[in-house]
This record gives sequence, C-alpha cells and structure tokens, in this order.
Amino acid sequence: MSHEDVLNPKHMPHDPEKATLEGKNKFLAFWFFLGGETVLFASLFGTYIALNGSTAGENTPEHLFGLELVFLMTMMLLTSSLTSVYAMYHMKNHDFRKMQTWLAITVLLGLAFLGCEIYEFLHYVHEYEFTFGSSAFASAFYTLVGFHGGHVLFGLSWIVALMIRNQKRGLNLYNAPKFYVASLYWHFIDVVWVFIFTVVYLMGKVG
Amino acid sequence: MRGWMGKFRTLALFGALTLILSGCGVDNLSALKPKGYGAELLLDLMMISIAIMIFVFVIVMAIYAFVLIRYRQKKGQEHVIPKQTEGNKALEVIWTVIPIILLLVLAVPTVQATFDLADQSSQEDESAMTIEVTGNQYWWHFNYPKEEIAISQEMYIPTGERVYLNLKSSDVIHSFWLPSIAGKMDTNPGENMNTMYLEAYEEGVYWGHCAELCGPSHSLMDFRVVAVSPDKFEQWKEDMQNVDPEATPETTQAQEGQELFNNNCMSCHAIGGSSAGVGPNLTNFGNREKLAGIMEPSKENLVDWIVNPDEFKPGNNMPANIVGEEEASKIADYLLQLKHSDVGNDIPTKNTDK
Amino acid sequence: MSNSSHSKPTRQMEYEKKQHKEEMKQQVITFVLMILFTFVAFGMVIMEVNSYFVIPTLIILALVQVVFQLYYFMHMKNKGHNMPAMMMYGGAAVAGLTIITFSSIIWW
Amino acid sequence: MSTTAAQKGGLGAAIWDYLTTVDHKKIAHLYLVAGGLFFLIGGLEAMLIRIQLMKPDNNFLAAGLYNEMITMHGTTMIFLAAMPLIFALMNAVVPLQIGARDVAFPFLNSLGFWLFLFGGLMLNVSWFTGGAPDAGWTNYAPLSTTSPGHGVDYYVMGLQISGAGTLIGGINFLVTIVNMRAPGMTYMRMPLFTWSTFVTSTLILFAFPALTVGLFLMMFDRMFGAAFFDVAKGGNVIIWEHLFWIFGHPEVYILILPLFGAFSDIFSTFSKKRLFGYSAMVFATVLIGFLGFMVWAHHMFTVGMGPIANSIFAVATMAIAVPTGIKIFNWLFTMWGGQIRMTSAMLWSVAFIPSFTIGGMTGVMLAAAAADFQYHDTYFVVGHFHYVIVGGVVFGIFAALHYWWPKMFGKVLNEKLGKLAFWPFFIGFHLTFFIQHFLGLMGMPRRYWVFLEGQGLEAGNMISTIGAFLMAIGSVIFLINVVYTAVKEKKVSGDPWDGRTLEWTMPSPPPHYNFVQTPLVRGLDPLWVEKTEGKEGMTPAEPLGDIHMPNASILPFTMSLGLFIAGFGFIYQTDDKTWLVAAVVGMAITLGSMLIRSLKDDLGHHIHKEELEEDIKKGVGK
Ligand code: HEA
Ligand code: HEA
Ligand code: HEC
Ligand code: CUA
Ligand SMILES: [Cu+2]
Repeated sequence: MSHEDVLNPKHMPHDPEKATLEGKNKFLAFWFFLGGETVLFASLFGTYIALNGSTAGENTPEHLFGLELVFLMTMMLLTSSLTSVYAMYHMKNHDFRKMQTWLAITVLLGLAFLGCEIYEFLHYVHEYEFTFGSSAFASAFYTLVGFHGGHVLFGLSWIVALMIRNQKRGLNLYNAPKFYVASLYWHFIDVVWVFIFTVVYLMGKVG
Repeated sequence: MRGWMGKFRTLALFGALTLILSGCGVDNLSALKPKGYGAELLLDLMMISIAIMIFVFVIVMAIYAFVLIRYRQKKGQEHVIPKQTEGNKALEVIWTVIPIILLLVLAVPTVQATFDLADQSSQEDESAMTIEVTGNQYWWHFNYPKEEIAISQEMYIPTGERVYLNLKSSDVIHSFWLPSIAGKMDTNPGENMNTMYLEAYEEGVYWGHCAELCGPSHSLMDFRVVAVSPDKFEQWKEDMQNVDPEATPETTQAQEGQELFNNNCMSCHAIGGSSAGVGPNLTNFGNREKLAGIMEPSKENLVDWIVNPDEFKPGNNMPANIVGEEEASKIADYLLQLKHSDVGNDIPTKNTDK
Repeated sequence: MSNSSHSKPTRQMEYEKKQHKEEMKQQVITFVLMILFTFVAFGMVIMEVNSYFVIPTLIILALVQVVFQLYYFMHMKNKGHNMPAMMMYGGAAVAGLTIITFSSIIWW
Repeated sequence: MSTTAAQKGGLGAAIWDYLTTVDHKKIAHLYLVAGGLFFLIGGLEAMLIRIQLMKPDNNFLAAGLYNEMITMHGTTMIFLAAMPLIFALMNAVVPLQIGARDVAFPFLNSLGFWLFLFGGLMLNVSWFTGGAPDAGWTNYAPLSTTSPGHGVDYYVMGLQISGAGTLIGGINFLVTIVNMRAPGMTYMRMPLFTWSTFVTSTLILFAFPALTVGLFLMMFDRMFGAAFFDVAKGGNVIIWEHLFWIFGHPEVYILILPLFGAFSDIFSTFSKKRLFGYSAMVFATVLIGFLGFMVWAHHMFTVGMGPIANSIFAVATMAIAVPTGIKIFNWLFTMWGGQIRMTSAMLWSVAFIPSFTIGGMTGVMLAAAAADFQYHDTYFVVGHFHYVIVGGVVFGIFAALHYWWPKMFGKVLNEKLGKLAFWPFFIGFHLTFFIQHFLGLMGMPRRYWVFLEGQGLEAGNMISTIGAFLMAIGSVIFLINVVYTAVKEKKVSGDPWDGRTLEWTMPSPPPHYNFVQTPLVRGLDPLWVEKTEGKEGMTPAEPLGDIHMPNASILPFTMSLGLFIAGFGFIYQTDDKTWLVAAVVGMAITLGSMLIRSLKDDLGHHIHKEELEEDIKKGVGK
C-alpha cells in the first residue's frame, strides 16, 4: 500500500484500524502490552492486599475513605468508557467529526475524574495527615491508586495529542489504529478502576 | 518413616554413596556428617535424590556416548543423507512417564520430610524448651524465656531432646544454619517469626553460620551450639541462673577492668540477666569457644578487638576506640575470667575444631 | 496488500452501518448493566450487609464488569481476537496467581 | 539509504548509522558488542571473586567491595550480558527464519536496545560514584533499603531502564512472530529457535512487570520516603522477595529457552536430520514456560512459608524436569542415526548436554523443599546455577555464535581456534563449579567474603579458582578468534553449513531488506524441503515489487538518554533537591522525543524494483 493510500484512502475499509500491516501490528502489540499491564497491576494489588492492615497505628481504611466521592468518580469513569465506545463507533462509520466530539467528552470526564482524585489525595493529606510515608498501608494505597491516576493522565494526554494532531486531516489508515489503541487503553484504565473501587474502597469499608 | 528409609540405606549403592560423601568436610560442620535428627533426615533425602539423579545421568550418558561414537560422520560419508525420522511415539511416552515416576518417588519423602521438620506439635508441652534466637548484624543472641537466661554467640542445648527455636531478626534478614544438626531457617525482621527445632544425638560443639547476605561481615557471623547431656544441661541452667554480674574478680587488673567495663560498655553489653542488648551478652565469656564468633579467644585478640572491632568484622556496630589499649587490656582480663559455668568444657571437640 | 474495500458497494456500507448500530445497542445495554452493578455494590456496602456475603459478591460483580469491558467495550468477543484473548488470559492467570499467593498461603 | 550513506561517509557516518539504525541485523550487532563487553566485565568481576576466595582469610578485596563485586557480577551477567546476547541472536536470526523483512516495530526495536544500554551504563557508573550496589543481585530488603550510599539506587534505576527495554523487545518479537511470518510458515513449521523466542517473549511480557513494580516500591522506599519494607511502619520485607522471584524464576527460563531453541537448530543441522519429535519439542517449550510461573517460591523455602506452601512449590518445581527431560532425549535422538559433524558450534552443543543435565538434576535436588534447608544459600546453589547458566546459557551462546556468525558477518569463525577456545573453557567450567556442590554441603554458605581456616574448604576453593582461570583463557581465545577471523578468514557463501531453515537461503550477511521476494514455505525446514527436491533456493511467494522499509531515527537514542539523565536526578535528589532539575530535564528530553515521534508521521520509504533488479544482478537473492 502506498503512502498516498494510507494517508488519503479513497475508501475507508470496514475496520480501518486493522487495514494495514502496521495497524495490525499495533493492535496486537497493544493487546500484548495490556497483558503485561495486567501483571503490573496485579503486583500492585497484591502488595496492597498484603499491606492492607499494616497501618502502624495510623489511619485505617475504614476511618479514611468516604464513598460519595468515589461513587461519583466511578460513574464518571464508567461513563467515559461508554463515550469512548461511541467514538469508536463513529470511527467505524468513518464519521471523524463525531468521533472527535465523543473523544472530547471522554477527555472531559477523564479530567473531572483526575480532579476528584487529586482533591481526594489532598484531602487525606491535609485532614488526616495521611501521607505517602505514614505507614506501609499509606504507601501501598498511594502507589496503587496513584499508578492508576498516572495511567489516566497519560491516557488523557495521549488522546488529546491525537485529537489535536489529526484535527485538520481527519481519519485515515495511518491514524485509525492509533485512535483505536488509545481507546483500548482507556477501557483498560476503567477495568483497573473497577478493581480499585471494589478492592480498595468498598472492601476497605467493609473491613 | 525412618523404617523404610532405613531399608533404603541397606542398598549397596546407598552405602557406597554415603561413604564417599561422608569423607567430605569437617566434623560438626558438614551437612554430610549428620549429628542430629534434622540433618540425618535431610541426608537421607539427599541420598534418595542423588541416587535418582545418578540413575538418570547414567542413562543419559549411555545414550550420549553411544550416539557420539556410533554416528560421527566418517570419511567419505559427506554426502550420505540419513533417514529423516519425525519421532517415535513409544519412546516419547517412555521418557515422559519414567521421569514422572522417578519424581513421584522423590516427591513423597520430600513432602514427608518437609512436614516432619515443620512439626511443632510438642512445642507447647510442659517439658519442651523454646529458645528465642535473634539475628543481629553480625552476632547471635539466644534467649531462654522460661529459664530466664540470656546468652550470645553460643547456645547450649541438651542432647536427645527436641529444642524449639523461635527465630527473628533485629535488623536485616539473616539465616540460622546449623548444618550437622538441622537445616537452616531465615530470621526475618518484624512480626514474621519462624520456628524450627534442634535435636542433637551426641554431645558436641556444633558450628553454625549465617547464611543470608546481611552486610559486609556476613561471612563472619558464625555461632556455636553446645550440646550437652540433659544432666549437664540442668547444671548449666543452674549456673547461668545464678550468675552474679557484680561479682568481684580476683586480680586487681581485672577489678579495674570491671570498673572500666561498667562505665564504658554496659550501655550495650550485659552480663547475666535475661535481656538482649545492643551488643552481645557476655555471660560466661571466659568459656567461649570463639571471640565474636570467629576469633581465637586469646587476650591479644580481645584487646585488639576492643580497641578496633572494625578491623576484624568490617561494618559491625561496636564503636572503635571507646577505650585505649591499656584500658582494654584490663577489661580483657576482666572479661576472660568471666567463667560462670564450665559445663561443656570437657567435650573433646571444644576448642579443638579450629 | 490487497484492499477489497476500494470498490465496496454502498449496499455493503449500509449493511455494516446497521451492524455497527446493532453492536452499539449491545454496548449501551452493557453500560447500563455495569452502572447497575456499581449501584448494587455501593448499596451493599453502605447498607452494611454482612461482610461474609458482601466480599465475595463484590468480587464477582467486579469480575463480571471486567468481562463486560473486555468482551463488549474492547471487542474481545469479535473475531480476530484469539491472540489478544490468549495474552489476556495469560496475564490474568499470572495476575491471579500473584494475588492469591499474596493474600493467602504464603503470607504469615 | 542508511547503508550506502555509511559506506560513503567514513567513521562519523558509520557511528551515526548505528545510532539511528532500525535494521534488526544492525541492532543485533549492537546487542552483540554491548552484551559481549558486559560479559567481559562480568567475567572480570568473577575472576576477582575467585581470586579473593583462592585461600582462606584472604584480603584481596575488602569486605564491602566483595559484596559489590558479587552483586555486580550477578546483575551484569544476567541482565547486561546474557539477556542482550540472547537478544542479539534473536534479532539476527528470527526475522530471517520466518521470512520477514524486519521486525514488526523497527523503531521500538532500536528503543529497546538503547534503553538496555543506558540502563547498563547507569548501573556501571556506580563503580565510580562512591560504590556499586552491594545487597546481592537479589537485592533483598531491608538490607537493600538500608544500604548506605547510592549503590542500590543505581541498581534500581539501571534495572528499571534496561527492564523497560527488555519488555519492549519482548512485545516486539511476539508481534513479529505472530504477524510477520512468510506465507506457508505456519506455527508448526517454525524453527525451534523462533518458537523459543516466542515463548521467551511471552515470559518476558508476564514476568518483567513484577520486577518493574518491585523496583518501583524499592525506589519509593529509598528515594521518596515510602514504607513498603520498613517494618517499623508496618512494612513487610518478604513482599520484595516474592515480587523479585515472580520475576526471577521465569527469568532463568527466559535465559535458557532461546538457547534450547538454538541447540535444536544446531543439532538438527549438524546431524543432517530433522529435529526428532518436533511437536513434542514445541509442547515442552510451552510447558516449561507455563510451569515456570508457578514455582518461584522454591527460592524461598527457608523464608518460613510453612510446610504446605513449601510442598506445593516443591512438587510444582520438580514437574519442570519432565518437559526438560523430553528435550534432552529428543536432542539425543536427533543425533541418533544422523551424520554428526563436530564443528565448533556442534562441540559446544554436545558439551551442553551432560553439563546442563547435571545442573538440572541438582536443580531437582534443590527442589526437594526440606533438603533445601541444607542447600539454600550455600555453594551448592552456586554450583547448580552456574551449571545451568554457564553449561546451558553460555555454552549455548558460544554455540549459537559459531553457528550464526557467518550469517551475521559473512565469515565462518576459525574452526581450529574455536576448538582451542572450547577445551580450556569446558574443562575449567567443570573444575570451577563441580567442586562447589561439595563445598556447599561441607558448610560453605554463598556470598562469603572469606572462609575461615580449618573448615576443610581450602582445597576445593583453590581448585575452583584454577578452573576459573581456565575459563578466562578460553574466553580470551574466543576473542582472538573473532579478531583473527575478521582479518584473515575468507567470505563464505550464504549457506556454509548445509542449512535447513530460511536464514540460509540468502547471502551472508543479508541485504538490509532481507528477502528480495518473500519466500513460500512448504514445510518444516523449508530450505531442506527445497533441497531434497533438487531446487537451488526458495520459491518466491510474491512477484518482484517495491519493498517498504522503515526510516532510521535518532529518537530512540534521545529517549533513552533522557531517562539516563533523569535517573541521576532521581538518585541524587535525596541529597540535594537541585538535582531534581536533572530529573526534569531528562524527562523533558524523553517526553519531548516521544511527542515528536507521535506528531511526526513516519511512513517509511520504499526500495524500488529497479534497485532490487540491480542487486539481483550483483548476486543477491540466490
Ligand atoms: C538458566 C538458568 C536456570 C535453569 C534452567 C534452572 C533450572 C532449574 N532450577 Fe535453578 N536456579 C537458577 C537458574 C536456573 N535454574 C539460578 C540463577 C538460581 C539462584 C538464584 C539466586 O538465588 O541467586 C537457581 C536456584 C534454584 C533453586 C533455589 C535454590 C536455593 O536458593 O535454595 C531451585 C530450587 O528448587 C532451583 C531449581 C531448578 C530446577 C528444578 C530446574 C529445572 O528446570 C531443571 C530441569 C532439568 C533437568 C532435571 C535435567 C534434564 C532432565 C532429564 C534428563 C529428565 C529426567 C530427570 C529427572 C527424573 C530428575 N533452582
Ligand atoms: C549469566 C550468568 C552468570 C555467568 C555467565 C557467571 C559466570 C561465572 N561466575 Fe557467577 N554468578 C551469577 C551469574 C553468572 N555467573 C549470579 C547471578 C551470581 C549470584 C550473585 C549474588 O550472589 O548476588 C553469581 C555468583 C558467583 C559466585 C559466588 C559468589 C558468592 O556467593 O560469594 C562465584 C564464585 O565462584 C561466581 C563465579 C563465576 C565464574 C568463575 C564465572 C565464569 O564462568 C566467568 C567466565 C568469564 C570470564 C572469565 C571472562 C573472560 C575474560 C577476561 C577475564 C578478560 C577480561 C578483559 C577485559 C575486561 C578487557 N559467580
Ligand atoms: C554501641 C554499642 C557498643 C558499645 C558501647 C560496646 N560494644 Fe562491644 N559489641 C557491640 C556489638 C554490636 C558487638 C557485636 C559485634 C559483632 O560481632 O558484629 C559487640 C561485641 C563485643 C565483643 C565480642 C562479643 C562476643 O560475643 O564474642 C566484646 C568482647 C565486646 N563487644 C566488648 C566491649 C567492650 C569491652 C566495650 C567497652 C569498652 C564495648 N564492647 C562497648 C556493641 C557495643
Ligand atoms: Cu547475618 Cu549473614
Ligand atoms: Cu527458580
């Protein structure tokens, strides 16, 4: 396939993200990467679970966590997952504008989520003096949730960069895989969050 | 369990193996010369596994040698093209199944021995003795909680009895290894306490090592376990419980030394009592087999140690130059006459297994 | 690389669009279910249901949500996802092993 | 085009060419040179260790320095020597074996290399900045978290950076093997080396993240005040051990599996027979990889996990002997009935069988959990793993280098010198490490700076040291051979060994686009299939046409350089916060490079048919 075909396809194929060999490679590589990420987060979760009770007489999960904000955050992230599905839906229908719009909504939800998380951390630090080094539990908590937050931040920057870069030229076979893969990443972040709110917050509250 | 292992040992191969291997190493240190229950059990297990391994190795080598001799390309065969065999189901099944069987043969005693050594069923018994072992950079502390005895570097146990050890560490991970009596077990910092037991068959002074990298002087963190008959052990207990830390030594040198010691060293060290300090408890120091676990307990060495311990054990936690050479000499006189119990001094290996 | 789509009839396009729509409908249903599960999960914790019951239920709810995400949102149910599925299962197996050991037998 | 530019522009251009190359064959050269250098450094460290242990109470190295020496020896050998050398082989061979023009992600391939190199440099810089890491290659907490100075910080940052490179490399090979195979190259026709690369890459993918997390926790504890391993604050030091070994055990199979693959190819080629039990071999490889994830706690039998966990892990560990045994026997029966040619490559491979079998068997002995109470942390373990690593991995690397050297450089390594290097190394190897098993059982723990007099350990250690010197002699002769071959030997054809697989269908070294036309694969050992039908080369699967090639780029280098700089910032900010500037600048370089990469379209370039026809006239593609 020539460059011209890739950048200005005469017709978009059914699965633009997998129409080129590069696209197929990216698609597969990204899934593999997610397989590795699974182990990464599992190690963090394992550490967290192991250190769950190790509060060294400091703040315990029951004492710290409030569920209202977490619930809100969960809703935002879940919804952003749906909006990014919409974006991909429009990509498959080759409707670039709508795709961008839905991505923009996704980004906004992600930003709101991140804002809440930062607020939450600051709250713990200021109200409870619950800092990174307070106890092994504190370290594990901030590391696990913070790693997820870092992923959110990275995902957002990535999507925004893609949106801006391709604003003018629209969808083509070169960037379709990039968009697709970024959305996979976003879903994966959501998957991790499902476990975080279950294991960290809900189970932390149950004790 | 010992029954069928005993039968195993009657096998000629076993006998031969044990003979060859027990030629290796020094008495009371080598894992190949067991003097206690654990070590013996483990040697039996090793023998089973070595026998299996030799069996496998012989087969592999037989095929190997045959193939290499028989199928080397000979002159003039450069263009011969051998038959391209794909495989052979029957053979492949054989070399899958036989190893599985061999491994099962090994797995059963392995699991048995693993559980056997972790057996703590009698630890709570009235008569059972538990010793708290603490690993420190780079010395060992032994605390007898029920008996209220504290001693460092040299542990006393009665022969023929199971003595339980509760192991932990005050700093980094160490590992308590007593090859000729039992295996080893790590000492972990924090709440992770480990348990093992010792059961020595005969009297002796057994050599132990720290087996987990714990800093520059890891290799100098040796200890001794003195096993004595139960009667003598009772005697030792009594001696140790009646230590008078304030007892006045005979010579004036030593008396001055005592004074100096009390002023300079007692913040870390103790004599008598039942608590662990920052440094080793020096009760019965004069009867120690080794100084700091590794050196000849001569006066010269002791003085040098007191002045500059780092020279002997790099990175250890005793400060240098607390006292000068002269004072150290007096302290040394004091310490060397601290003979609170001569139990065990009649054991032939004591002070001869350099 | 061949590209059959170059001369794709519009009928085909229509058909695909319809398919996409169908799929999108499934996605929305999935989403609603996920929201529902989340409500249930939070509800149980807030109402302080017995923890022997809650914890396994929470975990099951989380797992189902993850399956939804993977299979519907991330299209693992579609064809051409054999390798991804293999890798995710591989990752999940290692992950599960890690977590199980960290939280059970190996810990004191 | 990069190669032609290099030929014109002299040294500067050649260096620039290598800095920017994305060609898998050149990246293989880079890995080979870097890995080789680190092997020499690691070997030198081993020699110093052995000199220190030559006699009792020796004071050749100071106590602290000795610990740095073993730590750096282990870390260097595993992460910076063995792994890159394996990556060198995989890069040089795998795309050729599956009929691909390059790997799936040439850019990432180059990134992987530079990350590894900068990570490795970082680690070794520590020698000059006040002390190398000294807590053993396993870096157990809290010895590591409380280790004074910055040594352990270097360990953390260096491995983190090079680990990222390895992970990238792993994913790259996975995708390459899944997506880039030539027509007809089904999974069950892939050469064993490719298969084992595939399995190894999977292991990398699932094992390295655990190390990544472990290193992060260690980094947070040491540099940012976290309390994961601080028992006073409720931390638990055993977490590190688990994370390390969840990674560490698969890691040892990451090391050995590719060489199992190489041995399979070599035995088959030099016996002139197809591999005996091909599908069983594939199955065994996968099974070893799979089981490799369930046994990590066999390194922790003495930690105090209790008899149940110990028994489970003991039995699981023993199970690995079965697939490994299948391999050993299949190799023996590959040779059975064949026409064995004892080339240097074959010599190393043949020597591998008994050596590795001994190592594997002592492994099974170690797996007997209770008995490990005696073996653990003694020289018995040192004996075990050098038997598998040197007798398996190092022998394998030597064998594979002799085998593929002509493919990589166009010349066959001198056979006489090859054998001359082999014998001292082989004899020295057994002298060094066999006796160590006994030393361990006689009461010598590992990582002992000195052993004392009167413990019966003098003779054994002396023998061991002598053996190590023989190994050094062998290594030096190999180096001489490399130079000698480069200077004196003649170019050879594309197929010097009467090979069976695709890499032997093209000239040595291959043109940078590899295959003029993608070959059509018609069976296992595709070249052999064609040969038995009397054909010269492969039937092409496509008409002659333009070839799409990736563009060279300096960005992988700058990204890695940025992380290297940032690493120092992170390490030294604990002393002085102004060092954070370095962290920021470094991260800016890295992220900036990433941004450029994502904003700038890189669609590669085409090699035109005319150029190819030109090349064919010159003899390419036969
Ligand atoms: C290439 C690297 C490599 C390989 C392949 C292996 C292979 C094996 N290893 Fe090893 N191992 C290491 C590298 C490796 N190891 C390292 C580096 C360490 C130390 C780390 C450290 O602490 O620093 C270590 C430590 C180590 C330990 C921990 C010891 C301790 O610290 O106390 C154990 C315990 O179970 C073990 C077991 C095994 C087993 C069972 C195998 C098996 O895979 C072997 C299987 C092979 C065979 C068995 C031979 C062929 C088989 C047959 C001929 C069939 C018939 C055989 C039988 C029926 C027995 N290894
Ligand atoms: C790939 C892995 C690998 C390899 C190949 C080796 C190779 C060797 N190893 Fe090592 N080793 C480890 C991995 C490896 N090792 C690990 C993981 C540890 C554990 C560390 C720890 O406890 O944390 C260890 C520990 C270890 C110890 C135990 C230290 C201790 O516990 O106190 C010893 C002791 O004998 C040793 C010796 C050797 C020797 C003699 C070689 C020889 O085979 C080396 C042969 C190579 C050479 C001799 C190089 C030849 C070249 C020159 C000498 C010329 C130099 C010139 C220039 C630099 C220009 N190694
Ligand atoms: C800050 C604490 C500290 C002080 C003060 C101190 N020591 Fe020590 N001492 C130690 C430690 C720790 C060790 C163990 C060293 C080792 O083996 O690693 C030790 C070991 C010893 C030993 C060897 C013990 C043995 O079991 O064999 C002797 C003897 C000794 N000290 C004597 C002295 C004398 C005499 C003084 C005073 C002049 C003194 N110490 C002051 C901490 C201290
Ligand atoms: Cu204590 Cu080594
Ligand atoms: Cu292992």
